[in-house]
Amino acid sequence: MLKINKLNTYYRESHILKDVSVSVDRGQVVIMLGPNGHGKSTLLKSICGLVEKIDGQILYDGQDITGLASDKIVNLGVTYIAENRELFPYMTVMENLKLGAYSKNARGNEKENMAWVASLFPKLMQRQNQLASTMSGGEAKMLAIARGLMSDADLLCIDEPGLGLQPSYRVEISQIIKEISRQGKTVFIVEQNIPQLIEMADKIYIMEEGGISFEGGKYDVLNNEQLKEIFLGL
Amino acid sequence: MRKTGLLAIIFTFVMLTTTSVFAADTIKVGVPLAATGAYAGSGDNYWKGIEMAINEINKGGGLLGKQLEVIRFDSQEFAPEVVMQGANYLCGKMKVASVHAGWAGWGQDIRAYGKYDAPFFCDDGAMPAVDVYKSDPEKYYNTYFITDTGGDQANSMFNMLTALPYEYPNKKIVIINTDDAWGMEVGDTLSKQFKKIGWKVAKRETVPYGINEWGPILTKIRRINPAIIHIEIPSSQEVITFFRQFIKQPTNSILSYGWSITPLEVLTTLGKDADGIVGEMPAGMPAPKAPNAKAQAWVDQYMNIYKHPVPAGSWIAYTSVMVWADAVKAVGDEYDFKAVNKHLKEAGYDGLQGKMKFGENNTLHAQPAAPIVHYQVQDGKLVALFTDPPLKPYGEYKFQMPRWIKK
Amino acid sequence: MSLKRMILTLCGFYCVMGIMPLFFGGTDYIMNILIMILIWAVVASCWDVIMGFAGIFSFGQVAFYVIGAYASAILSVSMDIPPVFSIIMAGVITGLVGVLVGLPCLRLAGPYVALVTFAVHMTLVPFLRGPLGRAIGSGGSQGILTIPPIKLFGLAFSSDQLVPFFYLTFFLTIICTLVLVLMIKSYWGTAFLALKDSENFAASLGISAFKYKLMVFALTSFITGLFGALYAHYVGMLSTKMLSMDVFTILMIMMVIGGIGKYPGVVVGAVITVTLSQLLAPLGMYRPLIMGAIVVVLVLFLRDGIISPIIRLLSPLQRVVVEEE
Amino acid sequence: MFLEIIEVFTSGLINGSVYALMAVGLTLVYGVTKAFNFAYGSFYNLGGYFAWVLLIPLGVIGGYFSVFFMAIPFFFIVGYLLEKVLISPLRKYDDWEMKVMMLTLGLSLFMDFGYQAIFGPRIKSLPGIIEGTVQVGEVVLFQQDIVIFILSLSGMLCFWWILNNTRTGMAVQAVAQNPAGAQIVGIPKDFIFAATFAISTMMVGFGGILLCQKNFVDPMGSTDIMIKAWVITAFGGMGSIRGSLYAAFILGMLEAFVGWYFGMIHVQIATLTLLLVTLAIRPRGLMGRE
Repeated sequence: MLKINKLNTYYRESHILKDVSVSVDRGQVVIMLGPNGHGKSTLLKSICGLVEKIDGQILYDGQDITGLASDKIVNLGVTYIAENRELFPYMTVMENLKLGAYSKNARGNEKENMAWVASLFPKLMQRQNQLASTMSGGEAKMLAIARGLMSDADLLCIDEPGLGLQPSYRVEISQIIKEISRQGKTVFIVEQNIPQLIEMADKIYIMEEGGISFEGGKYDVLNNEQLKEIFLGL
Repeated sequence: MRKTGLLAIIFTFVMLTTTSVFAADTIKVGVPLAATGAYAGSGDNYWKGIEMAINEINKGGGLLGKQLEVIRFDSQEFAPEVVMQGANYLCGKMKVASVHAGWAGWGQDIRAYGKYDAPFFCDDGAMPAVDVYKSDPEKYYNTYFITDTGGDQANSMFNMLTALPYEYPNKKIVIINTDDAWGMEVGDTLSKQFKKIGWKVAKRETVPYGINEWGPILTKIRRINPAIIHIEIPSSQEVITFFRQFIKQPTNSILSYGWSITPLEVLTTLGKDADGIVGEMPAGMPAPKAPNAKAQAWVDQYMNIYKHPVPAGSWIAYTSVMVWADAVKAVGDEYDFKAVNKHLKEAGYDGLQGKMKFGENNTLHAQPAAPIVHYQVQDGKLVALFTDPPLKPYGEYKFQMPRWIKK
Repeated sequence: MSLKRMILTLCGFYCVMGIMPLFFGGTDYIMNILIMILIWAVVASCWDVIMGFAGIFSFGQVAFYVIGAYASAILSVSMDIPPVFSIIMAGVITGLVGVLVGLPCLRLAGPYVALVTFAVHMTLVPFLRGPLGRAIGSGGSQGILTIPPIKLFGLAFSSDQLVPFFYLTFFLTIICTLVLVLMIKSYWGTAFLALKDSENFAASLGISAFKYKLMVFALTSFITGLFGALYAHYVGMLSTKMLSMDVFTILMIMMVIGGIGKYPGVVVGAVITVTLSQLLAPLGMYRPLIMGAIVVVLVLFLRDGIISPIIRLLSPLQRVVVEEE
Repeated sequence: MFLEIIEVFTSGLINGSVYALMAVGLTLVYGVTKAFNFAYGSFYNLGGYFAWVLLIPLGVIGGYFSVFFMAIPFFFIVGYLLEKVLISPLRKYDDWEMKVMMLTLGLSLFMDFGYQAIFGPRIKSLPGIIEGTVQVGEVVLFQQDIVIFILSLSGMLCFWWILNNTRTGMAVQAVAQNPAGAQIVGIPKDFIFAATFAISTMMVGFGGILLCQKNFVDPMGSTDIMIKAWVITAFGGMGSIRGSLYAAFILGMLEAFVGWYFGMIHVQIATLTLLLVTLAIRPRGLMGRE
């Protein structure tokens, strides 16, 4: 479904991603691990057209989407859910969700998606008229995920959903991701604070210094004491 | 990098020095006028008069057998530096034989052109400019003011207003003037004169340029209901919007627009609506009929070329070129500045309206041959009611009661 | 640009400027341009330091210049203070005004700073023309027409004698340029650059944005006021017309041509702009039209002003010159 | 006295509606694209000249109705192209905000003197949309003022409605609040930037047509308009449309009452003092937010 060949990205003078190759199959949950600041977020952003200088090839469903504008990529069914949420602060929860369904392919299914999101996030629905800027960190994160789901995407690129959250929220997030995956969506996720997610993973990558240093199944990681200790803190 | 700067400088100075043209068979005449900015309209009026004079001289075989060549300079909005640049460019670099300006910087111009000797004709019409001249008449001997100062013009306005065949219902006047030298001078003089004869200056307001919403001022005026409202804003927009807003709920007042009646747009925009407003023009041409056939021919020619009535400044700017040409002809050498200036100062000139002469402070004071003309708008045109000095009714034209005054 | 290179460049430039009167001393028109180049080069440099190095969107440069000019004119005309002292006092007054303006500005950002500083510019017109201005001796709308020349060692410096005035300006220009260069290249300058890059980052280094920005405002407005005063005594007359948009835009064009924050590019910008403006003056309304077009094209196509492409263009030439030497 | 106050109040109301019209476009473009358009006043004048060319030399059929009808596509296209050609290439620079200011300043110089070169330096007057007066009690009003008041207010309400109730309007707001977030949900940011610029150009062009027929088309008047609009937007809080509306009416009233009570000469100082005091207390203006 998603195939990345030798991707390089640059920010100002620095070379961030170096010859990164990744592949994600339909319906999979793929997890990317690695130390902070080594380019995991950049990879997700590159996929979604949010990074300007890129070099290499990104294929989505066989179509080359390298360097395509972000709105076109969203339209194809790839959505990024940002680590720092990127909500619209002076809009209500409901308005944020509606804007999540801005892209053309999502508009037709807005009602179904809204119902689905409502079932997944009952708490958000109770607060649908609250301004996004007044929400707590955990709620805002939920809203960011919910808004991402509204885009009717097939591939969700989720960036550190559990970062800085209380354990209870992390559990909730892992359950939600399980549910998303069960719906047939493909999930490419950067996350290392939620051990439960590893259990779901079909494939695991580890990124260090802008390059892929490890690729394998979840048991490869779970059985490797060293990796387990470094990246999962177990 | 060092070389860059050096090359840039060399390049620019080669450009600067080579642009001066050394053509010997023409006489260069400098014309620093506002071609852009807020005063461009008045600059255009002066320019038309000057252009007409130059073309006339050139068609008649030139001056001393040489054609006149005009060198224009845009004095923009008369920033001190620009005024000085103009003088340095025209007199210093282009070596013009005379400079014909209109509004030129209210005193700054006297200093800038006083450094040179070429005759400098300007229409500053304000006391501060004359004061600069008076500070060193020797140095500024080449300066000629082609109209009277604001104070003298205001005295004439006062005389006209009191001579109108009209019984004022009360003795209250409202004066609105701009915050520049001209407006203040006229406002001060008028208020002094009216107070002297026992009138009350019920409101004196100094306003900046650019006002289009007169509601607050008109509200006060309506309460006062003065016998005269005098507006002195030498710009067309403000006086037009004032009239439009005044007329929707008028008071029983004579509207005296002073110099502000003269900008071209006032009448072309308001047309017959403006009937009844009075105003004046210094060194003006009485209308609709000129005082003599020669003058009438000139007016007809002007209207033919420019397709509009003669605005303030055109005639006197035309005359200033003619006065200078006359002096050059008498002296026989356009660069003998001493002699040309002496001739200008001492000999008179036989203009379209008669014999005229520069008087005290090199000023062309109002005189029968260059009178202050007081008009009233009648049927959408300026109609001369009086000429001054001496203040006397002009021709058979009669004052008409403004339509908004209710008996 | 390294300190050495910067100083060498400026040295070269001012050496050439310094010998110009030998060739053009007799031509008032060109001497006037040369003097204006010197004055504008410093005023524009100050603006470059504020905008380019300190990263403050100040639009008050012309206002400071006019404040300096008026201050010195009023002091010397109304209070009979010898111009030599009034010029320095004008600089100090402008510096103080700079601090006063800087204080509220430092809490603001972007177009707000531009607006507040420009508001100072806008209030100056009604202030100087109105009763308050007349009370302190601004001469109202007609301005001040009789500003005395600067008298020093028995010599009078004014627009009547251009060559001596040129060298007086030249002397002050050199001093102020040195001060600016030292500021840019000192710890201060480094601090400005850090501030411009990231205020948070600089704060973490212990650089107080507030203190430094205020110091920039004070120093640059002092120098600007000083040159404004010099200008007042040079032309001998002042009016509020100095605050027209034209002067403002011309100054802005110097920076665009020279490149913002590319000191000493702005000095070359001043040379080109003043000359161009003078050359185009006979064209009337086409002058500002062309100037406007130049700004649009330069901003669009030359990100660092005209300097770097000129260097690139001239580098083969330079090599030839060097080889011949 | 009471009648006088009513009259001054109406004058302030008219001022306010005019200012609101001028300011909303500027604040919108700043709020959404963070680009400050210094050529704003020149587009106001473009509106005036547009109407003049159509009405006087061309004598278009339908008068102001056709003028407005043609102005919509004209100004939209002009604004859109302007953003695409001149503004958006600058976005890649770090100091693009400063560059945009300088470029638009140059553009305004170019446009203002371009008008003078084409149409001459003299002012032009337009025929009134409607002539005549209406008497309400003791107060006499121009029908023209009423038309301006109604059109500008309804135009703005309509615009407000579009902004809050349509998908595109919401997208515009989204870009204003969080450009990165907008990109994530698939809003074409560049298009929204250009479209916003186009809409703002359209609004100021409309303002130019409406106000120039009341006053004049003055080639040099653009700086005053720009400064006025700038002061209002900063006072109200840049980017806040509601803020500019309040600011426009507050300043309109201030102008009318200061002019009436203290004299017109004090208006500008009063306005700027109010602005400076407001910014000292609230650095982002009345309704501005971080």
